[in-house]
Amino acid sequence: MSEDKNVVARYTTAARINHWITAVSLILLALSGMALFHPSLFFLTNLFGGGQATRAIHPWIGVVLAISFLGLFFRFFTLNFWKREDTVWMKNLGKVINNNEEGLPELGKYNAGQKLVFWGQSILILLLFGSGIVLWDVYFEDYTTIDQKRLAAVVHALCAIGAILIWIVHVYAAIWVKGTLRAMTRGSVTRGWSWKHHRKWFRQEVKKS
Amino acid sequence: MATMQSLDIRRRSASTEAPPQVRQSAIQVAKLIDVSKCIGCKACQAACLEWNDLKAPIGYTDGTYDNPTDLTPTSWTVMRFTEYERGDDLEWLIRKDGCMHCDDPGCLKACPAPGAIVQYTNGIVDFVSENCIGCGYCVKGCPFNVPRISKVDRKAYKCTLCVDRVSVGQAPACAKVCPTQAIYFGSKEDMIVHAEHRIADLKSRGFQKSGLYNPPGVGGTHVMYVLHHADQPSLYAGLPDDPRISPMVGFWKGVMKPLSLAAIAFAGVFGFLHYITKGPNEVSDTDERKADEMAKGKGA
Amino acid sequence: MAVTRRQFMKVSAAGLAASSVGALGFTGAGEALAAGVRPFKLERATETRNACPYCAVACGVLIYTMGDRSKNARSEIIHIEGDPDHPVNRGTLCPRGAAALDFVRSPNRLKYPMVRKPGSDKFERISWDVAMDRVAKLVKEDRDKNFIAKNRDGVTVNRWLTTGFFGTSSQSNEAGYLTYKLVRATGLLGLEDQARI
Amino acid sequence: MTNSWNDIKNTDLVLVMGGNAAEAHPCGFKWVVEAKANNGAKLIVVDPRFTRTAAVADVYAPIRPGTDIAFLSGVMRYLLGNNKIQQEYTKAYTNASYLVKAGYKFEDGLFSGFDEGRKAYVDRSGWDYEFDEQGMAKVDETLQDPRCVINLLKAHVERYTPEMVERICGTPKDKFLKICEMIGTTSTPDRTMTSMYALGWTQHTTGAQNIRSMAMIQLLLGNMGMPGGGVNALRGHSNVQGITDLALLSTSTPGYLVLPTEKETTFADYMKSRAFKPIRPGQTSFWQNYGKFFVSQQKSFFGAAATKDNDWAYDYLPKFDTGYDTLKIVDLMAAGQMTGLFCQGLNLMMAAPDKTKVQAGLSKLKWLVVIDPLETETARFWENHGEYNNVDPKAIQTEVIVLPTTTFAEDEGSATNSSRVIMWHWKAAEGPGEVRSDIEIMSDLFHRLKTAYAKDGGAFPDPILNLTWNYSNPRNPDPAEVLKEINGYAVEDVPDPADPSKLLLRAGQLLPNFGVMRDDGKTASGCWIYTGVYTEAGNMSMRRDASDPTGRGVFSNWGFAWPANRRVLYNRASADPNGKPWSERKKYVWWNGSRWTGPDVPDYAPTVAPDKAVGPFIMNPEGTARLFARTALPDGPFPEHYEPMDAYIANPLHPKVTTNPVVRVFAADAKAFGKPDKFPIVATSYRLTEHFHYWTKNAHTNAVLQPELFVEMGERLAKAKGVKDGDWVEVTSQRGSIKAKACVTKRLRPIMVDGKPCDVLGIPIHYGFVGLTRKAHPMNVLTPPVGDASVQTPEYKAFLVDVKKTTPPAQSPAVA
Repeated sequence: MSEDKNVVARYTTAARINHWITAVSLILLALSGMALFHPSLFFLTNLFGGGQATRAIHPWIGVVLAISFLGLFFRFFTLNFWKREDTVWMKNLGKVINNNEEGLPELGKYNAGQKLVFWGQSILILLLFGSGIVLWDVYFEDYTTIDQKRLAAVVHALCAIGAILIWIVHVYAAIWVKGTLRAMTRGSVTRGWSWKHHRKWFRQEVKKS
Repeated sequence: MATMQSLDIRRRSASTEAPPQVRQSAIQVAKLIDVSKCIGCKACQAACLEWNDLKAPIGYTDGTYDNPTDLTPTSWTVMRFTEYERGDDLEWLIRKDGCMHCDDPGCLKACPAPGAIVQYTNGIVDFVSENCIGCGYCVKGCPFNVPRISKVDRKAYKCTLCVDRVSVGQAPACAKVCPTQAIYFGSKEDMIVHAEHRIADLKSRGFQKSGLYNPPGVGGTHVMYVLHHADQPSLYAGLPDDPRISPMVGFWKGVMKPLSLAAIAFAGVFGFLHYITKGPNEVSDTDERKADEMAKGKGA
Repeated sequence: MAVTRRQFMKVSAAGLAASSVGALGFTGAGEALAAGVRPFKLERATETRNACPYCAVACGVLIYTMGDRSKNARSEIIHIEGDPDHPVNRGTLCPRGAAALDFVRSPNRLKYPMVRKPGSDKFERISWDVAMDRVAKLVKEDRDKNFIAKNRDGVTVNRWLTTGFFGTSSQSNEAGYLTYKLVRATGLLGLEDQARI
Repeated sequence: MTNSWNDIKNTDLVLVMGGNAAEAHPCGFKWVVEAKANNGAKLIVVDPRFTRTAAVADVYAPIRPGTDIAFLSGVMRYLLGNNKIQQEYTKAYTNASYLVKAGYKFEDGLFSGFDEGRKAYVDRSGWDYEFDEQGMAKVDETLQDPRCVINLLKAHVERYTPEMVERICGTPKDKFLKICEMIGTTSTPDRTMTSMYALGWTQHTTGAQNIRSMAMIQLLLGNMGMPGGGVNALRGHSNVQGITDLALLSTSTPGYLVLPTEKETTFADYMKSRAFKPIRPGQTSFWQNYGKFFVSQQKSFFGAAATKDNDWAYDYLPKFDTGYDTLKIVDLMAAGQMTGLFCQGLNLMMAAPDKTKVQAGLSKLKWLVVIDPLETETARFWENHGEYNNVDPKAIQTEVIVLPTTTFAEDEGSATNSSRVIMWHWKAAEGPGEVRSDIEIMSDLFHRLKTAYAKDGGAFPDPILNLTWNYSNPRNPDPAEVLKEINGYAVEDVPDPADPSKLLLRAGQLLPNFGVMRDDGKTASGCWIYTGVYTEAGNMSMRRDASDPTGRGVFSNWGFAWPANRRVLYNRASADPNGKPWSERKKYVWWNGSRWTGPDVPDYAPTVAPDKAVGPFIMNPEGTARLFARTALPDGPFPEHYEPMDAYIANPLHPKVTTNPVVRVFAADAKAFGKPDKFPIVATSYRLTEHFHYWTKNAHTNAVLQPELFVEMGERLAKAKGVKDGDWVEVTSQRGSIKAKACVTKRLRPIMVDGKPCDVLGIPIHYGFVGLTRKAHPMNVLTPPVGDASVQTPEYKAFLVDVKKTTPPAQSPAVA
């Protein structure tokens, strides 16, 4: 528990740094990737020093993301195992969206949506990394056939769009659910936030202190 | 209208603006490669290297006549030799490989860099190196496995159909040099007529299946072959029987692009609408109180 | 996160209205729809008619040189291609002729007279004067020593057999004629070229 | 070439045998492709390898290297036996009807007159016609006499049945007969065949006879002098024709005149053996003008020093005892009998057979002068290049002087192509560094020698002191002035023979044609066949009028073709004895009632009417062409098949005389030949289209296109030896061994020879230890030091080897 009696510690400093590295990488990847994905977004390459530079930097950011995300994965994967209450929660997703969390089961550190974001991103980043390697001609051109590269390109693009959509959900949720953002900016959340959204977790935290 | 413009552009890679369409080239150009006349002398290769100031590295022999053994960023055309036993007789099928200048170029379709690949109104597909970002998407887009990315400058290279020569009224270097007129250059219309004569001659010499290779799957090409065995293009060192832009590339560079942006936009708009209609999910004072109670009660 | 979100809005906007992109200041002067074709490199080069140096088809070639033959511009050969007027090759060339530029500009061109002394393991650069003096001296020495004025039967034969001369089939008729005249005048009989090897 | 490159488009059938035109002469080969595309012509390729020419052929047949005469004799047998000859042509224009002396016979592989001890036909008196009292050859117009040439020929080729051809050559009988049939179709007057050959025929111990065989076939078919016909030597170097014309050959002088032998002690003796009296009534025997050409040449060389009183400086010329050809020079070198050697643009280390012997010879010289634009193996023969040239420089006492020269692009002058067309080229730029032209180098050497001889005297200085060199700039003569001298000029005023009161030529005037030449010293000309190339009308070699009014491929105003601007030789034979074209389709030169006309310059006196019955082969004293060669060649008046010196089998026709009996073998080389028990594979050498001899290995692009030595072998042989594409193999002959990468191909199939399969191995010649290509063993390590019995062209095309898989060569120090 935090020094401040009114807040609950949610993320350690290391976890937050890890998250933000991941976040920044993902955003840069999305920007550079989208720049090369759709012509109308090609102008975004200017953020990276031009087309050649964007093409060169993008995979390296991908490497950073992969390593960084791996850190997050090992940090959090045990907390993201699917529980019975997650299924219930999912069934009541409509209520959640309508800002009505009454009658939902108590949740641990993560709700089902967050877990889906976690596992979704885990799988997509794995696929993105794998397909990205296939497309990274500078080093790996000779290891795959052109047809494999074509498949990789489709997989990469589809996964990237998927990851971006999940990311939008993730970001929107952070904006929509007030009090969430501070978990990643300051490491702590208010007791009220914890009680409201992750009561089981809050209960455990309270017990620990 | 740009002053620097030496040839009018029909298509331009990764561009949201359409090029001017009013001026049309007087002719569609084409190079006709008559495999039945080709002696595999590689004069076209030499002329290509010389004209384009390419210094390909000196390699080693691998025990075949193919040298360099494949297209490279510094070898834009290569001869591919195939020993084909047709009954008791041997045929040495020699095909000049290089860019086919598709009417519907897969490279251009795949290219993400605006203006890195252009198709002129005369049909030539050219790579504009300044705009090339070296992503290698053209390699994936090409149904003929032609473009190559340079390890030196990470830019894509391939036959330009000597657009610099054609734009001043000269034939491509390979066509001009060919000692046996196995390469013939002119309007696509004339080349097709010429090919018909060649095919008639080949049929008279017992090649009943001879024909013109101008594959419709890529909208026809501006480099065409006369083949003695037009029913089996793949005999000629794997010339695709029915080339078309890979469906994967078609999907990736086709419907996927707008759909993806739409999905992203939809997600954004949905979020925005959700926010303004449903409002934020806030922690109420009641929640805070209950939380405090729970904290005090140590999880009671 | 707010920043990111704004960025995201931009992304969406761009996707929906690409034409406003320029206004955002990311692109330069708009999309240059004229791709600059590589300039035709022979535009102002000097053209010289010549013949391919290799086989005896003797294809006509056009040699293009940098420089307009003015006093202070040294001509450099930049390109060689077939002469379209030549009745035999009509502008075509073979892979050797098409690469004749690489023969002219070969890194293995000899540029200076050189001598390798007996037993030495290297060439040394010498001047033309030294080289030609030495050659003339060696020729005269051997000719004076071994010239056969009369054979064993006393018949005048005026021949010289201890030096040989392999001439080249790649020199001009004029050079070949002068070579012949000089070599034969010395009485040398061992004169050959590539014609029958 | 008797015809021209452009003329090939007129043909109906192309036989490429003894050559590989598509690879060696792609731009000339285009006219074959044109004939195929526009004239419906067919292309036959007969070659040990399925070449790039074969890739576009209608019919390909394999042949064992070195058996061409058997094949061609079989063709002759077919033509004669199936009456596929142009009867009227053969009768009127060849010596078919001439009676041969009773002394001529052919038995057990030997013609009459063979001397076993001297390995020569010492008594060749039987190899001639029967003559009447007037010295005229006897003929039998009915062709019935068994002693007439055509019947002797029939008897001679009777042994070459299709079965025998298959047994010797390995060419399947059905393929052979199909080719015979195709060739036979050109015996009609409206169809012609052209023969294109090159080193595949010359580089044999039976080289000249290979070509004779084809000439005989073309005469039987009536294809000589016809558009789209002829026997066409595809020559190798850009100016090898010109340099041959100008006689950079041991016993020749320019214009196919011959140096005197030591037996011809006086000018009168010399001229006596060159009388060239007609041996049929009314014939031209053009060589009767020999004296005019010779005297004019001596005037050209020695100017005022050549006078009637000194027999036109006859003694200034060396008199030869024997020929000093390349093989002979190398043999003398290796025997330590030579002091010095010039290699002017000729890479002897690569170009002469038996590299080991050349290497030893060069090492025994006191000095070697290399004049070349490029680095060569010859200039660096003393340098150690690991196993490629394993020598100790310290042990080699040869002084080597290298003189760098200009290339084609850096000088101007004329050159003569294979079609005998003399064409001018202009200088584009200066050469690199301090390079000088051959003209400048030879002039410099001349002046130094002349000065030294004038000052110090020395052995017989007269020819050097009196050699004409009166050019405006004697240190670096203008090529145009030299070409004028070659063309010839009037030394003094020449009166008109028809009207002595008139002048035909003023002193100094350039000669318009060789017809005006004199044997009284009033005219000078360096090379009579070139006369007309530079007349008062200007430099004809510079002409660039590309018009071809008849569409026959006759570009009369492009350059100048010797002789007399004639594009197709013997073209009078394109018309029948009455002067009418044999056929409208092949109309070329004909009698229009008052003179000979047509697109080309008639090879004939222009106003001699057909009824004068002057034969079309005006250079011969018979006026006809020779199916029977008389004594022109040292190895027989008819061609006969002999095995190569590395004999794969005993000659099936006459096992006791397996190889050419009159081949010259030097004493030092007695053990130089291999036998099939030790070397069971037949090898042949050849050129690749990507390279030109030993030059282009120094040109980057060509090095890219074919970077490294390889040997080609069939799949059967490769399997037997456990070799795959790209494996290293060692090829060994009696002379030595080389390493190379293997190229395993379907294009070299084993052929059935004498009932057993024969594997053929192909080795390209281009690679050495100097150049931008990968370092390689020069392949002439393997080839035998023996030449054609007639002209001593080395036998590069057929020799025996063995091959085995091996390890890559050790890396050698990088030099040059």
